[in-house]
Amino acid sequence: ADPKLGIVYDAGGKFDKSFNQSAFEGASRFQKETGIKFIEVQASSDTQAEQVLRGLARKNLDLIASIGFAQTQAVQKVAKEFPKVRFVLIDGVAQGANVNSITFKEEEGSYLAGVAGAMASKTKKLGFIGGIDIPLIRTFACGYAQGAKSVDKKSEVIQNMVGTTAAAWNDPAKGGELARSQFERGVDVVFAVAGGSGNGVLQTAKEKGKLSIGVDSNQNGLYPGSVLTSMVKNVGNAVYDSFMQQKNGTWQAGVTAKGLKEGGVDWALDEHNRKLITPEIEKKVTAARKDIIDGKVKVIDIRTGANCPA
Amino acid sequence: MTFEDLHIGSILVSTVRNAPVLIFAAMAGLFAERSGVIDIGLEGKILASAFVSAAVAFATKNPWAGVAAGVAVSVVLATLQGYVAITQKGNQLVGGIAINIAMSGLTFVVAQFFFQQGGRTPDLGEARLFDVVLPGSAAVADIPFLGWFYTKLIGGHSVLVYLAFALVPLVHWVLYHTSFGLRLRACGENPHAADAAGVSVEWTRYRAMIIAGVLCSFSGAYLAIVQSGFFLRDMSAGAGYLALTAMVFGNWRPVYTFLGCLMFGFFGAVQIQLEGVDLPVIGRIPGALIQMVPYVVTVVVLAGLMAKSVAPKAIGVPFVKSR
Amino acid sequence: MTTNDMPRWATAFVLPVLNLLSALLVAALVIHLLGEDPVDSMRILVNSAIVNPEGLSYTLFYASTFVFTGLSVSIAMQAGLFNIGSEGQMYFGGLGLTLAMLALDASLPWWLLIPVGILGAAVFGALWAFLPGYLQAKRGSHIVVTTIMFNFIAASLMNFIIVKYLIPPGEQNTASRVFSAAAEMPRLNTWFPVLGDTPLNVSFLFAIAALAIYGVMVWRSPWGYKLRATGLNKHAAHYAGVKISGMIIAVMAISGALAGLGSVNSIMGSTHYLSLNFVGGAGFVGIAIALMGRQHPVGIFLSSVLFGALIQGGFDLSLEKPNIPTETFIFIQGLIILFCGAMENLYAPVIVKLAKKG
Amino acid sequence: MHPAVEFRGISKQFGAVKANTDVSFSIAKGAIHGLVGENGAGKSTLMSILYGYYRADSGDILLDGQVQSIHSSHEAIRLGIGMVHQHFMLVENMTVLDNVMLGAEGGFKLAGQRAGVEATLRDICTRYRLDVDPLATIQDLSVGAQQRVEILKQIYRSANILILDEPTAVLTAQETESLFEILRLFKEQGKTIILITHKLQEIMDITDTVTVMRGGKVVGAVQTAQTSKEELANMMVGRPIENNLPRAAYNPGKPVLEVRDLELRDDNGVALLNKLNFTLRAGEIVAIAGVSGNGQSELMEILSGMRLPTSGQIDFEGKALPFAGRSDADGLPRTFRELGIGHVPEDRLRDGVIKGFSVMHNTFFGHQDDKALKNRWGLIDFKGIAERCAGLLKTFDVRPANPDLRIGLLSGGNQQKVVIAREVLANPKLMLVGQPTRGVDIGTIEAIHRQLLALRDAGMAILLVSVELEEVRALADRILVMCGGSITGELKIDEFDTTRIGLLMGGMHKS
Ligand SMILES: Nc1ncnc2c1ncn2[C@@H]1O[C@H](COP(=O)(O)OP(=O)(O)OP(=O)(O)O)[C@@H](O)[C@H]1O
Ligand SMILES: Nc1ncnc2c1ncn2[C@@H]1O[C@H](COP(=O)(O)OP(=O)(O)OP(=O)(O)O)[C@@H](O)[C@H]1O
Ligand SMILES: [Mg+2]
Ligand SMILES: [Mg+2]
Repeated sequence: ADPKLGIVYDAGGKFDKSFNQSAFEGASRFQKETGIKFIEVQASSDTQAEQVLRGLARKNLDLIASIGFAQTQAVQKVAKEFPKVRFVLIDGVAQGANVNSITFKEEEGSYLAGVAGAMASKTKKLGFIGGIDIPLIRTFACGYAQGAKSVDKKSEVIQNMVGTTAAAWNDPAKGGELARSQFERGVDVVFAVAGGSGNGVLQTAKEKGKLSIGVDSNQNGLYPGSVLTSMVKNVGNAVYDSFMQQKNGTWQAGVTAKGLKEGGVDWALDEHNRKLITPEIEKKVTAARKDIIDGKVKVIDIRTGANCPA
Repeated sequence: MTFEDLHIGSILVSTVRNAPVLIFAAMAGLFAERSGVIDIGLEGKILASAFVSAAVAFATKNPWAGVAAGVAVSVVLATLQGYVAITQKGNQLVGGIAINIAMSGLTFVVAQFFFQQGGRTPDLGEARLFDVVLPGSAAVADIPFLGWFYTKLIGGHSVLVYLAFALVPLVHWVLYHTSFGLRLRACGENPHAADAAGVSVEWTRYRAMIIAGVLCSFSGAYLAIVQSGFFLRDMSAGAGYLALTAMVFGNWRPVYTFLGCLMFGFFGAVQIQLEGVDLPVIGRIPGALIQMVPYVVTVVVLAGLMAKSVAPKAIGVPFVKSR
Repeated sequence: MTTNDMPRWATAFVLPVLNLLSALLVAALVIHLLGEDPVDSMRILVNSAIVNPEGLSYTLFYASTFVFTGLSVSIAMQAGLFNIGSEGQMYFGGLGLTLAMLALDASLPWWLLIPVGILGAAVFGALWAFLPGYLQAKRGSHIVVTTIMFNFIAASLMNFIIVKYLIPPGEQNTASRVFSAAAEMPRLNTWFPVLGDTPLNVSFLFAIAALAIYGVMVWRSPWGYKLRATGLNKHAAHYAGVKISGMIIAVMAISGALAGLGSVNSIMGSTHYLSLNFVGGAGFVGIAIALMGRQHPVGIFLSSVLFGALIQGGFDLSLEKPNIPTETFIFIQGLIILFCGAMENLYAPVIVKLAKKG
Repeated sequence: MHPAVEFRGISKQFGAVKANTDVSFSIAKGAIHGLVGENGAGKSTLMSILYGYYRADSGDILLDGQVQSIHSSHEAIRLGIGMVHQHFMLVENMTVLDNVMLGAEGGFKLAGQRAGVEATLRDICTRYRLDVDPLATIQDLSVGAQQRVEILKQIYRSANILILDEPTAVLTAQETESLFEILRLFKEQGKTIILITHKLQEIMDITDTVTVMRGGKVVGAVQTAQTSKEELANMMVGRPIENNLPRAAYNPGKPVLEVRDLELRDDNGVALLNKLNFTLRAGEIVAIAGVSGNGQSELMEILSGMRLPTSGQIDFEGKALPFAGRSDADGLPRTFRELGIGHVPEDRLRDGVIKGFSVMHNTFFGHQDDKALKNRWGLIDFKGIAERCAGLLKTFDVRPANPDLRIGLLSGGNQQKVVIAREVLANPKLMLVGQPTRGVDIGTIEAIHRQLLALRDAGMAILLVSVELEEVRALADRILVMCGGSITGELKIDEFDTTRIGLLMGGMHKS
């Protein structure tokens, strides 16, 4: 029989223009290709996450994909209660023989964004705008800075966070304002990792004739000619793959960290930014990409407790 | 650290751009509250008008149609609030909060229904309101200071920004130098006195609410079709409450309220600049703590410098001709 | 036209029911416009929030937190203070609780640990409200403004503290570590298995007790008498010998403590760790509950349950009817507050007429 | 000629209270018509109906022979009716000028008008000898001046029918006299005036005709010239009023209150009280006479603990009152009350009662911490209080004797009875009494006076502040006159001399 599949988004919801949406797209692609349906739910609070997971587990689903680190504890707990149900946790690490935790090496993708940004920048001042100051976002920032410094030691990364509450992911006006202020400080390429607020950043960059870098999904097409590239985080692929594995019986528990090598993250080059990516930039980024995959360059992940070298 | 690092210029420009959301809403609140109706529903009206302006601007590809639709919706909400406060003599705080909560939900639901983008409208693109370039900008652009002053600080903003700043003297004039303003203030201070003088308290308050609706809608329109270029759920992000704060801070007086709005705008801008900068002595302040700056400053200023704020006396009390 | 002209049963029962029905009617219209069947939706909603024991249990779980935040706003309102800061106070209360747990959950037995956690939550909540109270009493800073500011400040501060100090090394989730089992509030399903595997816990009983204590303190104790006098007329309260500034500071501290206690249910009763934004608007819901419940214990309880039911039922409904997003219930909350809280006398004239005829 | 105003069968009911029942009478053009009656007789209600404030349940109002339906004050004003309310209808933080213009503006823009109106006002002030600065802010004005602003408003609007609801309750004799001067001027101009007052002497002095109301009904209508105070009083109350109440011989006991060099300065250092010295003994009533606003209120506030003095010494029963070392008076009134100082505040609505509480809840206001009122759980003993309240309502004849009514719905006189009863019941050693009969009808005045005298006879020390010389004369054993924050003179009751007191009140000569 077809596997029974479920997906649980976190508070951001499936249209967050970020990893939830990406997960949704991955699941939809799976449905389209296989015709197998999936149940989807949004959990607005940690308590609800537990409630939802338990509710789905009781329905004897075969596999439940939990999107977002906020569900870590809930997955861990419910997985223990329902050893027969399989769980995929995106962005967090939960223990359990029936859990596959998938994390991403955001630092690696961000590194490429940093390389591209530093190459494209005339002022050698790069901007980074994050949603909230949390480890995940800092990981992006640090990888980005490492990439930029690898191109030019003197390049500078100016960082701003939008806010401290959930509203920070939905505040495009503030995002735009932050971008403006960075531009006035000489920044000419800005990397936005701020959910909906990032739209304000991209938009302002377009208005001011500066370059921006998108995140999570390929945002190059949002403002063609202004979005330098996007740091794509293939949450959708991860969900798609998990569903596929379940279908094919190849699913395995464990912890998977998906970097450039595993296709978890990457940079985006398409018709929208083709003109912006000069052959030099492309050469440099491709080289960096290869170095990382080959292990010649190690990008520091600050989540391991390391200090950011850049 | 040098003076240049502080980017005073960019802070000032940013202040000018940040303030209108608060100015429109605070002036709206001022009308409502000086007439005696507590307007804690600013947030909901901003949100509703932001959504409607964005949606209509998108649908018609005309930002002004968006602004007009925003005005209409905000006025409807303000009138509803007025109906609760004035005719029903209900609790004004409840009425306002109800509108805030209802709009937070409804804007999402409707946006989702029409656009299927998670409570977001599509990008407005050409339907946004664009910035005004003052005549002669190109000529002076390269002159030091003057160029910046004329093209960036004074010029280069949306029409709504100019409207916001022009509103302050206008509100002051209406409030203090017209018969409507006199009646309005009397209704907020002592509605019984106004009533005894032959002034219709209810009608005066309704008019105040309608004006509040109109002004508040500009705040939402500015947010959606000027600053962001689309609508996003809960995008007002507390601006209504902040505007209310500026108004209390300004002791319910237009010019001081305006200064309060500028202060929030200013410290918001300073906070952006401070992030990641090494300050002398203190060093680098963590980003999360820098976010507190505007709020801490407000508390300190309120506690330290301001005299006790005096609200209009009859505020929040339904007018009942009875002892 | 006043409610004075009406029989008591009308004001206490008929009006609220009519108002609730009106709100639901508007809600039904919206659901209909969204392309779903309102009657069926309502059935699912009621079923999953009230009828089904597990759903009811979740409803009461959410209500437990709301009772505390509702009480927090209510008691301040009795003194004429509009405390918008319950959100931040609950947030900070959660910090107090968590610090106590992180320090002691390995060494203390549950019967000591839980009271210590409760105390930590109350003290930190009180502290966060004390400052605005003090500034209002001594410096005349408007409580509405300062509490709003303190919400923002709490958010920033908590963000800083959690990210910098509380996230265990190597973890992604912006949350503290999970407490030991000793720190778990006993769940009611231990005694009533019918409730199913739900987080409804002893906090619910505490919430009921808090309502009772609140009722007695406010309406039966000399302190409550002075409290209400202060709220109604400060000049007269001063004449009556009330220490106004002391009263303001005290009631704000109590208000903050109550908000802080709200975190006990959410953290010790459910998640067992402190996470970023765990309050999730419960403090603001408290404002709505206090206003709708008219600061009366029974009213607070009923509104809390109503809001809990909307969260639980709405959640289940959105599972079954994908066209009805959960946000619809935020809208319905607003409608209910509008009709039941602000337009409470909408039907009074009609009732009075009918009562006169009949 | 038609009468200026005619009431035909006016009835008005509030809930169960019949405020007006079939009221009919008329007022001739150019007359000054008095309207008297007990508290709650329905006078203000009737006038509120005339002014469009309430709608009558039934009945008609005729102006100049025409039936008019007056459904708002706006309408009333349009018909030439002006009203000076019992409680002033002024916006406190606005200027006199703005208050006068409110509702009678000449156009949307005020800028051009203000100067013109100001000139008009100054002109009116000289013509009517009204001492008001059009640019002064209301809250800075004395009560008398605020009253003049109300009059000014009516003159400015050239009202033809002027209703004055207890305009003299807060005025001094001189102020009353100048008000009457203006009313006479109005009369000469052919205006019609309706005057409500509880002071029958004023009725005799100025009115042409009088209507007496009781329990919402008209019980008499007479020509002033053909009646007397006694007859009016009899009609109002239904029994004769005793003017000279009996009292025991003056036999003062130990000093209860000794005030030495008491000084109070405001934040700007301006002296509000100047080196006050006096003693009050058990079993005597000392009255402080003076135009209001000369420091009496401040003195009472200090003695009751509501305010801290700047310097000086106050001994109560030989011990210093605990002012020392305090930065504010927070909570001090409770200490004073526990020491045995009772206080009937002069502004009962501001200080004395909580309008939103029931009558019963107000009967222990200020005494909520008394041990006797608590049960063994430390909670308020509502059972005991209900009994106590029932007794109190009966003894002090509070009407209606309904303990659950919000006190705000009681008439002023009855509110006052509750306050006095409450303070009396605590049996203090010293009673501070401020303006005990302001706005109170003659029957109730008599009852209150009897009560105070009985307390004195029983050995209580009473400090009375009153602007009514009649009251001072009826109650006091000794009289202190205050002016400008100083005591300008002291008289024994047998030296009572209106002229001399008047001079002292004006600060004319120091004895
Ligand atoms: N111990 C209590 N617990 C819960 N509710 C109470 C309690 N005591 C009184 N109430 C309710 O509180 C409200 C007010 O109480 P109460 O009747 O004692 O005061 P009141 O006389 O109406 O005075 P006020 O108008 O100041 O409230 C009433 O609705 C009553 O039902
Ligand atoms: N709005 C009201 N609601 C309920 N009862 C009222 C209202 N206004 C007046 N009353 C009652 O109607 C009666 C008449 O009141 P009114 O104020 O007319 O008396 P009055 O003759 O002016 O008394 P006073 O001499 O004390 O001013 C009183 O019993 C009063 O309590
Ligand atoms: Mg009266
Ligand atoms: Mg009662």
